[in-house]
Amino acid sequence: MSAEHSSITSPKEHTSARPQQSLSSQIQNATGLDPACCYQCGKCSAGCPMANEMDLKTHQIIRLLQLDLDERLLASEAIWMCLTCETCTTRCPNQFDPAAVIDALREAALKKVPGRVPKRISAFHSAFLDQIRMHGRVFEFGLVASYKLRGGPLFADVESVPSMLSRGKLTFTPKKIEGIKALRRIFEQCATEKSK
Amino acid sequence: MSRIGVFICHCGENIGRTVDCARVAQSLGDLPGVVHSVDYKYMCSDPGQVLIKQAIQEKNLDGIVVGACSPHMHEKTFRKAAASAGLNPFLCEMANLREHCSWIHEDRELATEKAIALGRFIVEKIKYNRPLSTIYIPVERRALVIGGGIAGIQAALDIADGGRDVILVEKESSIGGHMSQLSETFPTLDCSQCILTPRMVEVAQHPRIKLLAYSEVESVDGYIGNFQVKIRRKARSVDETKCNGCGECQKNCPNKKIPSEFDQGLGTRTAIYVPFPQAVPNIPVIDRASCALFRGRAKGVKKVVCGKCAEVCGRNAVDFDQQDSFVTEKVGAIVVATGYQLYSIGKSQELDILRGYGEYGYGTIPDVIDGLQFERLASASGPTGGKILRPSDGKEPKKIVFLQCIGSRDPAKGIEYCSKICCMYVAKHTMLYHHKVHDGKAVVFYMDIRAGGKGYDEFVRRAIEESHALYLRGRVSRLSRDGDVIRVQGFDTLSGEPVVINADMVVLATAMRPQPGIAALAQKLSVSYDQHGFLNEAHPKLRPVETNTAGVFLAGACQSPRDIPDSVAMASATASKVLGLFSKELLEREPLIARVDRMTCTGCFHCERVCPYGAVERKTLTDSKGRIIKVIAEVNQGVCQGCGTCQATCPSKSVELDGFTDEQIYAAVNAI
Amino acid sequence: MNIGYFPGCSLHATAREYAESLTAIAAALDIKLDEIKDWACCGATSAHSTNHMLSVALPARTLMLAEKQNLGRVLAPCAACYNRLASARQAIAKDKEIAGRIQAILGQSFENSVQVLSIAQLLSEMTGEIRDKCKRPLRNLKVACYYGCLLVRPPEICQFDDPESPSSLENIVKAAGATPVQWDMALECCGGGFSLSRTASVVRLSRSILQSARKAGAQAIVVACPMCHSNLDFRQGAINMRDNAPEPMPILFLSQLVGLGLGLDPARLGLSRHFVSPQPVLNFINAVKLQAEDREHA
Amino acid sequence: MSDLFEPNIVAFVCNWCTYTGADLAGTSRLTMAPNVRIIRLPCTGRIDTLFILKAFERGADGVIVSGCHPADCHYTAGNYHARRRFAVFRELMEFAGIDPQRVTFSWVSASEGGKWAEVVNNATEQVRRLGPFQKYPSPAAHAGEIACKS
Ligand SMILES: Cc1cc2nc3c(=O)[nH]c(=O)nc-3n(C[C@H](O)[C@H](O)[C@H](O)COP(=O)(O)OP(=O)(O)OC[C@H]3O[C@@H](n4cnc5c(N)ncnc54)[C@H](O)[C@@H]3O)c2cc1C
Ligand SMILES: Cc1cc2nc3c(=O)[nH]c(=O)nc-3n(C[C@H](O)[C@H](O)[C@H](O)COP(=O)(O)OP(=O)(O)OC[C@H]3O[C@@H](n4cnc5c(N)ncnc54)[C@H](O)[C@@H]3O)c2cc1C
Ligand code: SF4
Ligand code: SF4
Ligand code: SF4
Ligand code: SF4
Ligand code: SF4
Ligand code: SF4
Ligand code: SF4
Ligand code: SF4
Repeated sequence: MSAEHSSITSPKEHTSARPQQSLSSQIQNATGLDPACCYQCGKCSAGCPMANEMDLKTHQIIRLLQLDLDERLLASEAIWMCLTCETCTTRCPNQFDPAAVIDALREAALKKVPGRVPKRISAFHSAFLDQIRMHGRVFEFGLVASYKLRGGPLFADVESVPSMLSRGKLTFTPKKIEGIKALRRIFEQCATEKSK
Repeated sequence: MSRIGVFICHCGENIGRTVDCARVAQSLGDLPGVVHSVDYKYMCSDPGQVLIKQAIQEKNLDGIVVGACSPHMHEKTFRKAAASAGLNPFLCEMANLREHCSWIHEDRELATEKAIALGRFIVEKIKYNRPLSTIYIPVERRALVIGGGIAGIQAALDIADGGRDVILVEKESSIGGHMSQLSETFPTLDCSQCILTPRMVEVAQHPRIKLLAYSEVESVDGYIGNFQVKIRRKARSVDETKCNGCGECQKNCPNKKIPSEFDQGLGTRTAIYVPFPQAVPNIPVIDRASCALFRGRAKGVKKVVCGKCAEVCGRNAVDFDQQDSFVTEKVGAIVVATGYQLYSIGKSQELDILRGYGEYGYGTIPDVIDGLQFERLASASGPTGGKILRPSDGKEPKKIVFLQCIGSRDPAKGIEYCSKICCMYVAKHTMLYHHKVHDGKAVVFYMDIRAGGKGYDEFVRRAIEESHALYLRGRVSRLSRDGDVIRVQGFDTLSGEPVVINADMVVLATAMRPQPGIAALAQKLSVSYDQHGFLNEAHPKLRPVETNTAGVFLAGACQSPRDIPDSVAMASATASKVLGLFSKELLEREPLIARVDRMTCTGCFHCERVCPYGAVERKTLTDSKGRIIKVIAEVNQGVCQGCGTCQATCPSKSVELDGFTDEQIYAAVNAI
Repeated sequence: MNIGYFPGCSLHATAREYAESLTAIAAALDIKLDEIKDWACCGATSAHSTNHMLSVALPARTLMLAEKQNLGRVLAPCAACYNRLASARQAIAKDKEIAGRIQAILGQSFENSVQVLSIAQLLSEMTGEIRDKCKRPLRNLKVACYYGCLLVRPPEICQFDDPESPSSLENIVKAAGATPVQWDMALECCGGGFSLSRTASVVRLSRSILQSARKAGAQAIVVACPMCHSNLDFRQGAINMRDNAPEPMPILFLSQLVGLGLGLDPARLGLSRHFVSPQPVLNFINAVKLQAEDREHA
Repeated sequence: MSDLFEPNIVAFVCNWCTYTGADLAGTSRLTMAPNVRIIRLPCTGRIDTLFILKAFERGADGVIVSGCHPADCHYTAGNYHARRRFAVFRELMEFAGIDPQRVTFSWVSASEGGKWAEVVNNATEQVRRLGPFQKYPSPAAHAGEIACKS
C-alpha cells in the first residue's frame, strides 16, 4: 500500500495535540465549533433533504473532519450539495452546526483544491459573485449568460428565457449601484482576508 | 504553667536514618514549658506507649507531643494511651516527622532542623489546647421515609425488620410508585405486580411501620438524631378509620371518564377512586377537581349536585367536609426516596432549560407514546388487558418503532446525562411486543446500547437475536403524521443509509427526571441537588447513600436514574446506615466544633451565610424580664462538622473552632 | 408606520410581482416602505459558500447604509436575504473581533443597530389591522402555508416563531380570511439556490412539497420567499408533467394573498406574472362573492 | 543574598486533601526541598488571611496555601469561601508590601503526592530567587523605593 493511499484511507495519526495546521483545527478557528463535539448520532443526515444525493452524508462529513481526512473531504461533491437549509443545525442534539462547518469546508476547498470543485457549481458561484462585483446587484439575465459561458449546462433552461421576458421577470439593462467602487474594495479586502 | 512531655520516635530506621532524633528531643526539651523530652525506637509499640503513660503519671504532664508518623496513622493510638493514663486525649498531638520529613529529605542536617521546627510548632500550639470531651447527642430511634416507591418500601421494611419504628410518607393515595405501573421487568421478565404487591402488603401490616399515604412533608426542623417533621395529611374525603375498601362508592360514581394517571391517560377512572386494585392502603380518595359535588360547591351552587358515593357507602366513610390535617413526628433519621418522573416532549416545560420536541410533534401525534404508556398497554391489568393496541383507533400495530435517548443525552433540549435504564426497557419492550404480536416488526433507533449489569447485555442480545428486533444506529430527525401512519425519518449510521419507516406506533424512551417539587423538599431538608434536581450524595464513591446533611439519607431514583435492582440495593444500604445510627442511644461526636462567644458576637451572621452545613442558628438573648438584649449566632453541636469557615469569616472573632482556635494557630505561627 | 426596505435582487426582477403586491398592501395598511439607498446584493449562497468574510461584509454594508438613513428596522421580504442580513448582524454582534474586521473592511464605523425583519415578522405585528380591513373574499379558501427552510430557522438567528411547528403564517393567512390547512412539508427545503445549478434536485424536493399540499386539500400554496416561489411556480410545469399532469397548484406570495384578502385589485398584485395561473383562486373568490351577493339579495 | 539562601516557607494546608497528599508523597519517598513546614488545619475555609501576614511578620520568606480541588471539599463548600477570601487577599498583599510571588495557592488532592512535591519545589525555587523577606516596608519606605526607581 503506498503511503499516499494509506493517508487517504486511514485516519491520520496525531500525536498528543491536534496540529495547528490540521483541517479540523482550521475549521474550528473559522467557525468556533470543535468537531469533537459531534457524537455521530446521524440526526443531521436523517433530516437532510439532500442526503439521498450526497456521496458523504452530513454526519460523515463531520466524521471525516474528526479524522482529518482532508483530501477525501475537500474533494467530495457532498460539501457542494448542501443547501444550507439549516435543518441539521436546528435539530442537532449536541448544539453543533453542520451547516456552518460545511460552508467553511467549501471555502477551504476553493483555496486548497479548486480543481476538485464541481464545475457547474463553481461556475454558478463565480458568475453570481461577478454580477455583484460588476453591478452591485444580480441581474438574472446576465447571471444566466455568464453562468452558461463559464461552463454551466448550455441548453438547459434557455427555453425559459422568453417566457421570463414575457412576464417582465428579466431585465436586460443592468444598472450599477453608486457605491460600486467601494463595493469592489470590499471584495478585494475579503479576498485577501486570512481566516483567523 | 505548662508541663509538656515530648516523645520523639525513630520508627526503627525510618526516621532515625535522616533525622537526628536525640538532637530533636534535646532541642525541644529546652523549650519553655517542656518538662520531659525523650526519644525511643518504636513509640507505637507497647513499651513505647508504656513510656508515655508512665511519664504522664510520674511527671504529672498536662500535654504531650509525639514526634513520629502522620497523625492520620497513629493520633488515635496515642490519644487513647493518654486517656488511659488520665490525660484528656485532646491534650495529645503529633508532629509529623516521618511522612513530612525523614521520608522526603536526604540532607540529615536540614531534615533535623526541619524536624525541630515541626516539633516546635506543635509544642507551642499544645500550650493552648483545652481539655475537650466527646459530645453526645441523644438519638430518637425512629426513621422517616419519604416516598413509597420500591426504594422507600424496601428501606422502610429493612429498618422496621431491624427493630426500629418507621413512618412512611407517600404523597399519592397508594404506595407502589412507578414499579406498580410496570408490566414485566428486566432482566428476568417477572411480573412487576407479582413481586411488588406482597411487599406493599407487608408494609401495611408491619407493626413497626406507620403508613401515612396521601400526605406530604410540610417542614423539617432539628438535626441528626433529633428531627421534628410536620406532615400534612391531605384531605382524602374518606375516613380511613371507617372505610373497609368495599368499592361500592367507585362503582356508583357517575363520573367515570376521568383519564387515569395510573394508566398514563390510556384508561379511565371515577372521581372517587383507588388508583389500582392492589392499592395499599385500599382506601379511595375523592379527586375534588373532578367530583361533581365539589365542582358544584366551587361554583357556589346551593343544591348538592351529587353525593352518590356517600349514599351507597354502608360504613358512612365518605366525608365531604374533611380538611387537611397536620401531624408532627419526632425522628432521628430521614430517608428520601421520592423517585422520578419522565421527560415530557410537549411544547411547554416547567424548566427554562428544557425544550420540547417540535420535530416529534410536541406530543400531539396520538400514536406516539412514552415508555410508561407502553408498560400500561403491555400490562395484563392495564386498560387493554395486556393487548398492544394503538390509542388512536385500537388497532394492533404491525410496525412499531422505538426511539431511544429521547430527552437524554441531548444538551439542546436541556439534559446531557444518560438515563441509564431506557436501553434495557426498550429491549424489554421489543420482547414483550414480539410475544404479543407475532407478525409484528419492532425497529429500534439507538445511539449506543448501555447494558452494563449482570445478565443485561445478554438480555439485549436476546431481544435482537430471538425477538428479532431490528436495531438501527442513529437518531430520528422527524416524526410526522401521514394518514394513519407515522412517518419516521431516521438514519442508520452503520450502513450510511437514510431510513424512512411508516410506523403504526412509535414509543419514545424519554429521559428520567427527578420528581416535580423535589427542589422544595430538598431545601426543607438542606440537601443539595444537581442542576437537574437529582439529590446529591455526600461522596459519589465512598458515601453514596448519605447526604451532606447528617442524618438524611437517599434511596432510589431520586439520586440519579436507576433501575429496580439498584434502587433496592441502595435502599437496603440506606437502611443499614440508619440502623447503624440507631444502634446507640447516644451519638458520639468529635468535639472539634465551633463555639460562639456570646459576649462579643455582634449578630452580623456572616458565619451563618458561609457555613456549608447550616449549623449556625440565631438565638435571642433576653434579660431576666424577658426583654430582648440581642440576637446572636449559636452553633448547633449536632450539625457542625468542624470546618472552621465561620471562624475565618467572623469579623469580630467571636466564633472559635475547638482544636484549631486562633490562639493555637498563632502560637504555631509564632514559633516559626 | 415607517420601515426600512431591502428588496434584494429578485424583487427587482424575477419576483417583481412580490414587490408590486408588497407595495400595494403596504399602502393599504399604512406602512411606508423606505428603500435603503444604494443597497447591494446580500451575496446569497454564493458568498457564504465561498468566503465567509464576504458573506458578512456585503450585508453589513447594506445595514450600515440603513443606519445612516436612520432606519431602525429593515424589512427583507426574501427569506434568503433575510437570513443573510440577520446572520451577518448576529455574527457582528456576537464577536467583537469580527466586528472590528468588518469595520476595517467597510472603512467606516457603524453601530450594528438596525433590526432585520422577515415579512412574517412584520405582518404578524399587523394581524389586527389586516383583520379589520379584510373584505373576507377568501372565505373557505384552503391554503398551505409554506415557510421553507429559512423563514424561522435556525432559531438562534431568527428568534421568532417556533422553528419546528411555526404558526405565524397561519395567523396572517387567517387574518386575511383564508383557511390554512394542516400539512406536513411546511418547513422542508424546496431546493433553494440550486434552481440553475442542480435543477434535478429542485424538481425532486419541490415535487414532494406540491404533492403534500395537494394531499392536504390546499387550493394554493402561500410562500414568503422569491426562491421558493420560483422553484414551486416556474418549475411546476416540469414536475406536473412527470406526475401525469394533475391540477396545477397556484403559488401565491404572502403579500398577494393578503392583498386579495384586503380586496385589492388582482392586477395591482402582479398575479399575471406567474407561470402557474392563479385563475382558480380568482374564480373561487368570485364564486364566494357571488354567493354572498345572492344571500344579500335573498 | 547568597546562593546558599535557604528560605523558610510555611504551608497552611487542609487536613483532608493536601495534608494527606503530602503524607502520600512521604510514603512514596518522593524527595523534595526541606524548606516547607506544614501547619495543618481542618479546611482551607479555616484559613484566616491574617495567618499569612503573621507568618511573614514572624520570619517566613514564603507561604503556601493548599487545599482540596474546587469541587472536592470535604466540607462541601469551605474551600469555595476560602477562594473568595484569597481573591481579595491578593490585592491586599501588594498593598502590604508583600510580593505576591511569595505566596503560592494551589490545589493538591489526597492522591497527588507528586503534585505536592512539585508545589514545594517550585515555591522553594521561587522564593529562593526572590531572596529573604525583609520586613513589611513602611508606606514611606515604599514610596521612597518607587521614587528611586523612577
Ligand atoms: C418505562 C419504564 C420501564 C421500566 N422497566 C423496568 C424494568 O423492567 N426493570 C427495572 O429494574 N426497572 C425498570 N424501570 C425503572 C423503575 O421504574 C425504577 O427503577 C423504580 O421505579 C425506582 O423506584 P423509586 O422508588 O426510586 O421511585 P418511584 O417508583 O418513582 O417511587 C417514588 C415514590 O415517591 C412518591 N413521592 C414522590 N415525591 C414525594 C413527596 N414529595 N412526598 C411523598 N412522596 C413522594 C411517589 O409518589 C412515588 O410513590 C422502568 C422505568 C420506566 C420508565
Ligand atoms: C482498570 C480498572 C480501573 C478502574 N477504575 C475505576 C474507577 O475509576 N472508578 C471506580 O469507581 N471503579 C473503578 N474500577 C473498579 C474497582 O476496581 C472495583 O469496583 C472495586 O475495586 C471493587 O471492590 P471490591 O472490594 O468488590 O473487590 P476487590 O477490590 O477485588 O477486593 C477484593 C478483596 O478480597 C480479597 N480476597 C479475594 N478472595 C479472597 C478469599 N477467598 N479470602 C480472603 N480474601 C479474599 C482480595 O485479595 C481483595 O483484597 C476499576 C477497575 C479496573 C479493573
Ligand atoms: S446531529 Fe449533530 S451530533 Fe448528531 S451527527 Fe449531526 S452534527 Fe453530529
Ligand atoms: S444545511 Fe445542508 S447538510 Fe444541513 S440539512 Fe440542509 S442541506 Fe443537509
Ligand atoms: S509511632 Fe509511627 S513513626 Fe513511630 S514506630 Fe510507630 S509507626 Fe513508626
Ligand atoms: S363505599 Fe365506603 S367503605 Fe366502601 S370503599 Fe367506598 S368509602 Fe370505603
Ligand atoms: S360525589 Fe358523586 S361525583 Fe363526587 S365522588 Fe361521589 S359519586 Fe363521584
Ligand atoms: S440508557 Fe440507553 S436509551 Fe437511555 S439515555 Fe442512556 S443510552 Fe440512551
Ligand atoms: S460572624 Fe461572628 S459576630 Fe457575626 S454572627 Fe457569627 S459569630 Fe457573631
Ligand atoms: S465550623 Fe464549619 S460546620 Fe461548624 S459552624 Fe463553623 S462553618 Fe459551620
